[in-house]
Amino acid sequence: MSKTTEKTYKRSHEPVFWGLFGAGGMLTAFLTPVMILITGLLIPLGIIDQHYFSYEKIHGFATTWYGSVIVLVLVALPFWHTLHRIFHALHDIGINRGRDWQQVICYGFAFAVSVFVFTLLLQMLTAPSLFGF
Amino acid sequence: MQIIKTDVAIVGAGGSGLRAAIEIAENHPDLDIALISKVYPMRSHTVAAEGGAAGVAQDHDSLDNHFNDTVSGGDWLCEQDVVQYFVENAAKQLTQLEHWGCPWSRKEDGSINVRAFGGMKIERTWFAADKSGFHILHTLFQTSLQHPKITRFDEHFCLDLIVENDKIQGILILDIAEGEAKLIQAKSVIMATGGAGRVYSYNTNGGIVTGDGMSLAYRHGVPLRDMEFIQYHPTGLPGSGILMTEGCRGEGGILLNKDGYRYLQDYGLGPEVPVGQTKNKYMELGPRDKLSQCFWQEQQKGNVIKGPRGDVVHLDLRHLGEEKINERLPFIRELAKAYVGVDPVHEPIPVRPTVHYTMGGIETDAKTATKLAGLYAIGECASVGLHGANRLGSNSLTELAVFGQLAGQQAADYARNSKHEKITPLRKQAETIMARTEALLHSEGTEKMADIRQEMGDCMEEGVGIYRTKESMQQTINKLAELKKRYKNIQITDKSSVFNTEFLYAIELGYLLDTAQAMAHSAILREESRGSHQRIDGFEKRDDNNFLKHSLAFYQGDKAPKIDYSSVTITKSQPAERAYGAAGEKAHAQEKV
Amino acid sequence: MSKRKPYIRELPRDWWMKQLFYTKYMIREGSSVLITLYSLILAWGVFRLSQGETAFNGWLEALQNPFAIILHLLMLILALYHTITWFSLAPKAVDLWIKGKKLDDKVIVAAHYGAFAVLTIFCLLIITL
Amino acid sequence: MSELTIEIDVLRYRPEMDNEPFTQTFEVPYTAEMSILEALQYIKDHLDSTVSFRWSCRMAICGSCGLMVNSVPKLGCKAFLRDYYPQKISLEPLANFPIERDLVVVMDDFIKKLEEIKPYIIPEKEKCLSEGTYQQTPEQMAKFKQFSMCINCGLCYAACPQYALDNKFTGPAALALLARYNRDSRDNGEAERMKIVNQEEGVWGCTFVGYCSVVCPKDVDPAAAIQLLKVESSKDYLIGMFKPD
Repeated sequence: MSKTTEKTYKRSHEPVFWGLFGAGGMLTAFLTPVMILITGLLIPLGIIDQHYFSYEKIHGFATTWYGSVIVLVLVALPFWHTLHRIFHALHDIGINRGRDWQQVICYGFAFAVSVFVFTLLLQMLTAPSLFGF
Repeated sequence: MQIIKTDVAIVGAGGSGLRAAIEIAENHPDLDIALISKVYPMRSHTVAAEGGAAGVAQDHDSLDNHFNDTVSGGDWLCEQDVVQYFVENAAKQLTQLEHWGCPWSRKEDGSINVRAFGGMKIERTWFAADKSGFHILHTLFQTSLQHPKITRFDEHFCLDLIVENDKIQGILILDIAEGEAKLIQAKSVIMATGGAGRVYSYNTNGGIVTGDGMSLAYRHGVPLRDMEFIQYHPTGLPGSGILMTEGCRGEGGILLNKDGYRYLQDYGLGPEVPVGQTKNKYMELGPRDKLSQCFWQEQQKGNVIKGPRGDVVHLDLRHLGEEKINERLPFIRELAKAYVGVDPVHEPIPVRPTVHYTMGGIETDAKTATKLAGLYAIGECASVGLHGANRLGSNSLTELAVFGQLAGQQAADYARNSKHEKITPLRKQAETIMARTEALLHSEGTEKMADIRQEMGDCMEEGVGIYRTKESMQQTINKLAELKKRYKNIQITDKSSVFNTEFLYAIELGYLLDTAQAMAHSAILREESRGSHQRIDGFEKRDDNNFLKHSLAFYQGDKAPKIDYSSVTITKSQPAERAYGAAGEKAHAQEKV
Repeated sequence: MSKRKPYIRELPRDWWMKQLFYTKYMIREGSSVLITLYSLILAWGVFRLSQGETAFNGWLEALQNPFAIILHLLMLILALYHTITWFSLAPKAVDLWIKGKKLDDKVIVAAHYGAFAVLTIFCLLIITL
Repeated sequence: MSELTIEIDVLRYRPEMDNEPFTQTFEVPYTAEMSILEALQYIKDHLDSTVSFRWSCRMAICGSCGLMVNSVPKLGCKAFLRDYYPQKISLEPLANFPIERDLVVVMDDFIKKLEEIKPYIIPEKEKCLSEGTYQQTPEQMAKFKQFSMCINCGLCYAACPQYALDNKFTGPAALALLARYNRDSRDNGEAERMKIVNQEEGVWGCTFVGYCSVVCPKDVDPAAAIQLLKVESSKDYLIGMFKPD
């Protein structure tokens, strides 16, 4: 057989983003509804008493090593899901200009928020007493 | 006019055309292949075959069994050397398809499974559920894609053959989308254009099955052989004619008349086999011609069911159960639900015989070569001599593979040993053909194409149907002559170039009329009953003294075709009584004594 | 000269409004906007948490604003919509075969809902411990 | 002949006469069992012989007669007037393809996509015919069978907004066919085909709208095929990171 025109194929880096998208989507599907329910409705409306969500309790939790990881995942991971969708939806609704920049902004945003939350948690974890004073 | 030089041109990209193309591409990489089809290859009518393909696969079966079933099934009108070659290569070619990816249904251990089919002594039908043709065609099409030497001309319509110096030199094709002609100069040409079932009103065939290749070869002096043998499939849906595969009966389905009685036992196919069991060559597993004739008999007796779309009997699958129907006959269930609103799991399917297959076709020798040097023919458009007077179910899919492969070889050899000749006379011919074609397009006739088509289909049903009389056939012949005359005054409204389907239908109608004429004229002169050709006007018996021979129809332009005869090659099976059921067993026992 | 002149139909920008299936798809994708907003609110909460008790309580108080309540209700609905669509599509990415048969889609979907219910109740319980 | 009739709008486009498509309305006799295809044949035979459309088998297996019925991709032979009567029916050529003429679309790109994904068995080593068939258990066959049922009708491409937005996308049917061969126990060509899958215009052009699987007349699930290939492509990506070739 002639081997004249073997095409060159260019691998996409999408698996990285798709993996994070999938993980975030899974988390969002399972936990975001109950999280919204708790933080956005039950506690503000007083159906669950606010002392269950007091500063001491949450701060105490967030300053354990496992608590900080959980908070990081719960808060940051959904961004990788939602920004991925937003990035693709922009294409769907016909905003095609500067797809590269769109990509940088979308995933950059998710990245920035992740770093932001990570830094806060690390700060709290390593210097818990600082805020006590 | 665009001129394309190739080595082998193949007209038709169904099962046999694709098989031939792959054969050449694999074994003769130096040859260029042009594969021409008026549709995309996967639309070819091979796609609609359901039941399966025959090839000896079990230890207790034998090539002799397959041979004998085929020859007796064909009422001894088969070329026996051809049948021998066929049965010897059947399993091999089906294995080849398997290697290429065909998803044949399997046994638990992963080996090929086979099912029972009508007229078969031992089960040997390889099947891919009930979409065998679909899987074969798609496997072949996809396999062909790895061969860069195969140049496809999809949606190119064959207008004519180019014959010069008594040999074929190419073909003239019409690019349907462009509306422009292309001259394909080829050293050899393979016709693989399929059957002509559309000459009848009720048929299982797709709209494209219009006998194009048959007519083209016929018009160039190549005889059409055994054209009187038209197979009615006993189980088509009323109205549409959509096929309910023989596999239904192979799996244990039964046929019932209006009283719920299994009438086949009254016609030499009994004794009755208990429901839920099958016995090869008994009852519902009798051959197609017999079963279709039984329907007609029952109709005469008033035992059929009157339905909104005509008389029917019932094909009952209910006892097979939902699981088996879903596994083995899912497509049948889908079709019955969609087209007659019947779920075979819960209700019997209304069926009637419908035209299914043209046993005859372009006469070829045992190696697929026609009388015209360089022209080969395979598949349903050809008469290689395999089917005789009645085709055994599931032999045709195997035929595509076996003879597709052979024709590929033969046409390649021929092409290697010949040269392209001067183009000038070919181009001149092409121009003449184009002028003629243009004239048809721009004719200002008044005859409605749909009327001619309808009247042709009806008169063929009427005169050259399941049972025939001289009188009815003569009427058909007269009608066809009239229609051919009217065809010359046909009305074509659409004069445009791009995808002008009205124009194509008009050309196809011309092909159909010629084919129909060959059928009717071959039929009226066969004064006997054999296989699918059954007469009820004093010629009810088979007459081996006078008619153990092939009919050959020669084209005579506007005049009636000339019918001639040729002998039948008999090697090891002398004509005997063709019997099924208990009678068949008895006859067979006597033979052995 | 070819007489062909293939006509290319432009996809209208609002293609997703013209067919219910596509609209639902867009709502699914659009749900991520509000979920992003919710995640930002949470991130803001972490920020306020890191700033001390007063800040954190301020954040909690802000959530009691009727506007915030309505917003969260809306977010909850869309989050649930995401959950439903996510679960209904989940089987397509699952390739589990048991005894030669593909695991039934319904089983996979049901398992997802089961886990969802368990997790939700678990979260509600754990928060009130 | 039935007294009842139904109105059918057909989108017409004759490239030699028209600059853009227009709608022509026909009144066709109505019976419950009549398919859209039969209605079109009635129109061609009796009302306007210049209407062009593709068809052949009439039994939903050849894949010729795909078209938009009230904006939904359907096979003309498997859609019935009874499901719309007495409302007017609108027929248009398959969406997302260029219109060649009337209800006929240009399929070139679709065919090219099928050709490009290497849809044939690439064996580990050539198997001799004398060795007989491969062993393949029903279980092994079940892994790919579903994806081998595609009739290439193109309905899924007409249903795919991602293909509409960017027709470089390989698309549902071709990717399902690719999955069919990758999942076949007789095949050893996965590595070659994964290169196609891994591209931006491979599986990553899909955002899982899922309509392709809804409109498929043969219950192939191209959306699932693509999802599974995304998983495979991600695995391939990970392996590629550690083992670049």
